[in-house]
Amino acid sequence: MSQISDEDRQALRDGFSRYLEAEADQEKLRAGIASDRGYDNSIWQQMAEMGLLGIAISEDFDGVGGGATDVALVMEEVGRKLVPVPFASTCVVAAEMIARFVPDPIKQDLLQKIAAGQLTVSIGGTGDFVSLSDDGHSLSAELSGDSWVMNGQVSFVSHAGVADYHLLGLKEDGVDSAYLVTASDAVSAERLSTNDPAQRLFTLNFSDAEAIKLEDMDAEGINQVRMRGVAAVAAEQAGATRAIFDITMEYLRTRYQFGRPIGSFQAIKHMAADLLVEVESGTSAALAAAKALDSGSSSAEKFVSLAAFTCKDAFRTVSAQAIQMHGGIAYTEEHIAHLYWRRARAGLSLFGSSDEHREHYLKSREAA
Amino acid sequence: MSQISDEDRQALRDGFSRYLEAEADQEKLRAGIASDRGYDNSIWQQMAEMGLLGIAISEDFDGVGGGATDVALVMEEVGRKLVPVPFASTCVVAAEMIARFVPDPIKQDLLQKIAAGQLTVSIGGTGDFVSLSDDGHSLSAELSGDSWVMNGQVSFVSHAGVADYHLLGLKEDGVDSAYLVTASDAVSAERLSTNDPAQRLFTLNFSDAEAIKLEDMDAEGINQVRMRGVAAVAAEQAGATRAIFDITMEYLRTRYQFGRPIGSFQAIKHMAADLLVEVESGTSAALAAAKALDSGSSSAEKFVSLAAFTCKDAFRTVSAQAIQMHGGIAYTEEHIAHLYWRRARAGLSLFGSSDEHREHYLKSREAA
Amino acid sequence: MAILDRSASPEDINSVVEAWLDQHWDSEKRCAKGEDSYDEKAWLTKVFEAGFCVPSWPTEYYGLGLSQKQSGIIEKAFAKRKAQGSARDRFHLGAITVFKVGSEELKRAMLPVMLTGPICCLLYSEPNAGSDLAGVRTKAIPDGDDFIITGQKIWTSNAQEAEYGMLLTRTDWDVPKHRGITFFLFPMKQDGVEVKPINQITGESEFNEVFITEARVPASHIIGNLNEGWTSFQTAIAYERLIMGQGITERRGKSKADSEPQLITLARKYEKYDDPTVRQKIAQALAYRELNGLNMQRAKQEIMTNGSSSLMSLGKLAMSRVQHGEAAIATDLLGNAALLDGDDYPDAANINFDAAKAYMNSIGGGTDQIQKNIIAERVLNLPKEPDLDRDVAFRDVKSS
Amino acid sequence: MAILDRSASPEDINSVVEAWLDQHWDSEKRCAKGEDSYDEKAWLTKVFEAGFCVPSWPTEYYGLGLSQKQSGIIEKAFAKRKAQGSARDRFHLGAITVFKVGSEELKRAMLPVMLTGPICCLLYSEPNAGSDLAGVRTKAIPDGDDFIITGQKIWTSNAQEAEYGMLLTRTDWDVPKHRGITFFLFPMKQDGVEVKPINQITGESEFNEVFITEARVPASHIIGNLNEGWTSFQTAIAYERLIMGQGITERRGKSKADSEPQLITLARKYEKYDDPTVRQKIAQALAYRELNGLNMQRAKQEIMTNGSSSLMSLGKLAMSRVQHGEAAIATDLLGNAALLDGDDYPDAANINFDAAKAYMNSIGGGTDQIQKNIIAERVLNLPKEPDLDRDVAFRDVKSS
Repeated sequence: MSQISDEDRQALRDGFSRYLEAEADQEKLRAGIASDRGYDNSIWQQMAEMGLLGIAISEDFDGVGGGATDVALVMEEVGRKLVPVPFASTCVVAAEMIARFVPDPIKQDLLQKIAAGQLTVSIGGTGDFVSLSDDGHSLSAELSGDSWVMNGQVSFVSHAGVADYHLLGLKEDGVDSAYLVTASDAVSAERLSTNDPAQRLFTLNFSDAEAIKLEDMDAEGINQVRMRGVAAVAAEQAGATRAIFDITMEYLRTRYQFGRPIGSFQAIKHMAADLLVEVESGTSAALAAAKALDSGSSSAEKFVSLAAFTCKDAFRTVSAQAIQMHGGIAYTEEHIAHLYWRRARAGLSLFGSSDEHREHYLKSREAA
Repeated sequence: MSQISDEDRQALRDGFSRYLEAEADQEKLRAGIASDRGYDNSIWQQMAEMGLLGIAISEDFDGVGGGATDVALVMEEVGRKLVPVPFASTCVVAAEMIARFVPDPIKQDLLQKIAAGQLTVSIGGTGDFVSLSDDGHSLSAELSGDSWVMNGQVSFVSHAGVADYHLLGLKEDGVDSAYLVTASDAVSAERLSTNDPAQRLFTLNFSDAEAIKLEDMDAEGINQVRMRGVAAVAAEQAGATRAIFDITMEYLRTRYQFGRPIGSFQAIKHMAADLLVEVESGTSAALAAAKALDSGSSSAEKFVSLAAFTCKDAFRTVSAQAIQMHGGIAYTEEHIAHLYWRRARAGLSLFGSSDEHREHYLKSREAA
Repeated sequence: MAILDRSASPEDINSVVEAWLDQHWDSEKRCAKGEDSYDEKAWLTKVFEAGFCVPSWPTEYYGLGLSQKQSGIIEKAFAKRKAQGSARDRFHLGAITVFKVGSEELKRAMLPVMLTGPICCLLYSEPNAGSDLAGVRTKAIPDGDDFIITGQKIWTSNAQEAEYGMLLTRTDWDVPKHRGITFFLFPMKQDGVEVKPINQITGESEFNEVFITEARVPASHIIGNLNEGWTSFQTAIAYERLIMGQGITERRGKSKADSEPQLITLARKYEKYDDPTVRQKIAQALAYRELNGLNMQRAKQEIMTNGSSSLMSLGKLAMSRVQHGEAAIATDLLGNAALLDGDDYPDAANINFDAAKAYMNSIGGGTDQIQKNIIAERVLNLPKEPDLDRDVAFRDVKSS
Repeated sequence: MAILDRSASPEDINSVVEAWLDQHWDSEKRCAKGEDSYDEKAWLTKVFEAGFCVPSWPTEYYGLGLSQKQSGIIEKAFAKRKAQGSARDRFHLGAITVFKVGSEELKRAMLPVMLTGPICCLLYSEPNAGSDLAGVRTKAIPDGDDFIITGQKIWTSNAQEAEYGMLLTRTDWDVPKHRGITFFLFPMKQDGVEVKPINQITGESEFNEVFITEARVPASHIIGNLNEGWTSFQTAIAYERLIMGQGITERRGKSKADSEPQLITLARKYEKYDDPTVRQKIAQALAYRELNGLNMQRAKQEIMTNGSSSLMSLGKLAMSRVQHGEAAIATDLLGNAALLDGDDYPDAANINFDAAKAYMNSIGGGTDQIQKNIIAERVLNLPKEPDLDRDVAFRDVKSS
């Protein structure tokens, strides 16, 4: 349940939206992408100041005590502008994992720092809470005296180059374990070349890196974290879908061909109307998932899966059609449409494919 | 290989097409459907006279010695006008089965009569050559002295009410057998109520009905018959798809709304253009299947499957969209559109579903 | 007993209605208490007098001035006992339209009659004006205090039962089409009105052709103003589309939200539920239905907050995909069995009916194509297409 | 040696060409025999003089008067040895257009130059005239025997290499748009022509913007007639669309018809080939490609029989479905791996390239939407949409 009132939530959203509208234009987006960090750190710091980084963190640890609905609103706005900040990994998945499975005082320290924008966490390995699973990793954790040390390699770790901690999942004989490793000389990060320039993926190499093992990890708890991660990503996609749709509608209203705005052509209109169904379905699904999580509904599992494939597919379809509807101009690198389209493609395998989520949705309908 | 020259084939088609254009209008179609027989017998007799019923029968038995391409042209024309004659069952599948697996002199007698329009054969039971498989039949054949007798019940037998023979497939431990049973007092036919009024389905009851067992049935031979059956149905569907498409285009050119022909609206045009791809793909696929069969190509299996699902799906899509594009008028029983649509739906499970044929297509691509 | 007004709590409303129904309705016999059979007029009059017919309307117009949410409680209580007559402010298109745009005189004269009678039939479409409703050619010629009507209407449901029809006519042929239309509340029970059922592809005959030959309607029955019927009509059609978007065109007895969806039941029965390809199709179909439900929930939320919602217009369009899609999958699930029909084969009969009936949503009440135009122009603000007939005197507009 | 004319048998043609190539082409070094490196102009001149450049054209126009089928034999023989220069009657759009609609003078003067030089670039699209090519605003103003050209073109491939461009210009602004256009064969290598590569979403820069500032072109280089350029242009665009329908926009090295399709290879490699859902998708995708191939085979057959085929116009549209569809499936097959890119990850690089490149077919050379209009109006004879700008002087046409 969220501790934030509806009015406060709306105010938060409006404030963040206004800020991004002013500060997160395409030029800044591209500059952020081109920077070492991969995103504009001033946005991240502003998010900390607005309390957004601690939105899913308890008030006990300097957070705001919000719920999935609050996370969704942040992600929708982040998605609209494609801001490639590590919010879902650090402030949702990592924050939830730490809150659940890391004992005080480390927990308090980490969560406070996350809320304050002083710390980011990258996530890798295998396990339900890992958004991009690397089943081929060679990670191993061993007890060395009192502490754990990590060795081996793992890939597909997002934003790992600048992360302060790495949260790594391992699965042995179907049992999940997870470890927190501090960025240090014992960890080297090699950047991978990606199709979406805003996506920062790394291969991490560990040689005797010290690790904190997460404790008392239960399947239900991990599943809760997973669902919150999925719902957050879905909301981001819903926001991005609506944004590229809006950009396209504006183009249709103002671009003239054959002496008329191209949006006055009936076939284009009908494409637009069909796409609006996808846009709104994405928003509704993301919202329903967040609400189900906040209310602790037994349907949460179902709604989260529904949001996952609906938002993935909607974003993919709408961004792909956006290029088509723009025509040649969107075939150029300098137009923003392909950045939305690449982001949509980059999201297809996050937390599993659409087909997998569809199957899961059907299963959870039976269970509900 | 067909014994018919390209010119003769074109002349045959033109003649048949002209005849149907004149004699097989909607009124006659509906009268035929409402008649006891289920189709207009004068058309059947005319087809005999034109040599069409013996098109797939060897010249040795008073046929024309044509191939799958010739069958396809007949079926396309039959499909265009939805004429519900038992051509595919009697003149393709039964004729092929008899030619291959029934010994003289019975073979000669039956094939001559088929070619002359004196005899129709309905097909039921289980086996690859059966277009509508009834896996739940309770048929059994037993030797009684020198001859076989048939007992039990079988359903989904097309046109069985007026058929002179019933060709029944059984499958025991994966082995195909087939029997020919003469219509007699030992066989009773009960008509089933169907969604497509042009489709005549029956349940047959046998009590000690005498049967001729087909001999030396080999899997490759049966598969050849099956493929010819599938290709014939695909061609029929391709013809019907084009016909309902043409009817729809004509309506779009002449129906005015908002002071313009509705075919001048761009969204309608684009639907039409998309449907044309389906129409032409159906024609091409049906033709390719027939040609591959005629040339004995190793790709026949592949092209037959391709034709099967392409033509089923094209007919389904185009006839369904035809109703939508006509609007309210096609929601009435008196308009012909729904008869095409019902036929399309009735064809979905003939010789297996689209999904099954798609899978088979992929498999046969690997094999080829 | 608590007073039913905006301040009443849900519990109060419920208990008042339950008490009233206890007193007046015999749930066993399905008629008014003390009666032997159901007398529609008498029962509806009782409901009307209690204010339950149109609870969301103000008290001066036969309602109780309640919120939509409060009204819903009354509707539910009635539905639970299968009692007719509540929620006519949501479903009686004719009364709604007269209430929204009728003259004071018409409201006073006709609302009590309409609310206690059968629902109105809709005399909109004509053989040559299907999607293009503004292309009506049914003539209305003034004659004293009346108008004389001649023309042909089509796609009229309830034409036999209806006492009144909402009639779209042309009263001025020399101005562009939208400006010469008059909308009438037309008495059906008179000479010169002939109703002929249409045989539909579903096997039903819910619609009719209505042939009108020199029939009469009083000038006082104009809904809105003379020659301004197109404006009044917009109110009526908007409500109709809203109702369709909620899936009300679906066959009764469809499985409820909390029971197993029909597709799953059929897939199990026809032993295809383990097929991964089938499961994908079913999952997506169920998702489309659920998503439309979620969109409509958001729409209702927005309407409660802002008074309107652009989302509402998506419902009918989305429902086409839902209905055609589900019917197609169900057909495939049945395989051979789908070829059959009739009472002996209820699964086949159901899915074949559904497959045909889906056109009711995608064609009826404005085709999907018309609906997409509306969404594009009104919701997305895409520029209108050039209208070829907008500035032309109607008598010069080209037609089939 | 046999004479190459219509009566020559396939075997004869093949042996003549093989012999000629044996004599002139060094397959090892990929250049003319006796040379050390490939000199394009010199080699093309040899091919041109032998008549192999445009074998289907009449002998008086530098060809051999052969049939398409016969020409194909020559093309194949060249392709087998990877020798350039044959089949320019199928792929050299500029030369084809001049041959089809150019004046006798232009043909004589320019065909030999064009056929022995690089292919022409296409100076059609402008930033404000993309789909609406007839909306060109590049000015051509007469000046003595020349025209002076000023304007901006976009989506021009080969603009750096080309010696000539096919240039669409406006020469009369006071008539409706289609009637004031002139089509030029424009010399690229001159002052006032600036070429700027466009960064495309595929990572390529095959297209350019071309800025033309007071450059010159002789009046004798008009293709067709002054102010009738739209007609001549139709010939050029029809050939372009025909070429695209054959899938020539696809990346080279794509698997051939007889080898295992890429989707199957990927599905096996990423261990998803046993997934029935995946198999259905792959089967349908392969079917779409095969069906387009079959349609195009029928088109060619019809062209041989009747000289034309309406089927041809479907190829480009169908290819969009094929390319976008295959790329989407391949992306899903790769899963996480599709996120990567670059030389280290060739599977990802290939499918990501394909996914972007598919827009080349669905947007380039006329969008799918334009193509559907053409099919509906020219093939299906559906009535044209009202043209808002058809009867308006071009200077009064509304633009962005």
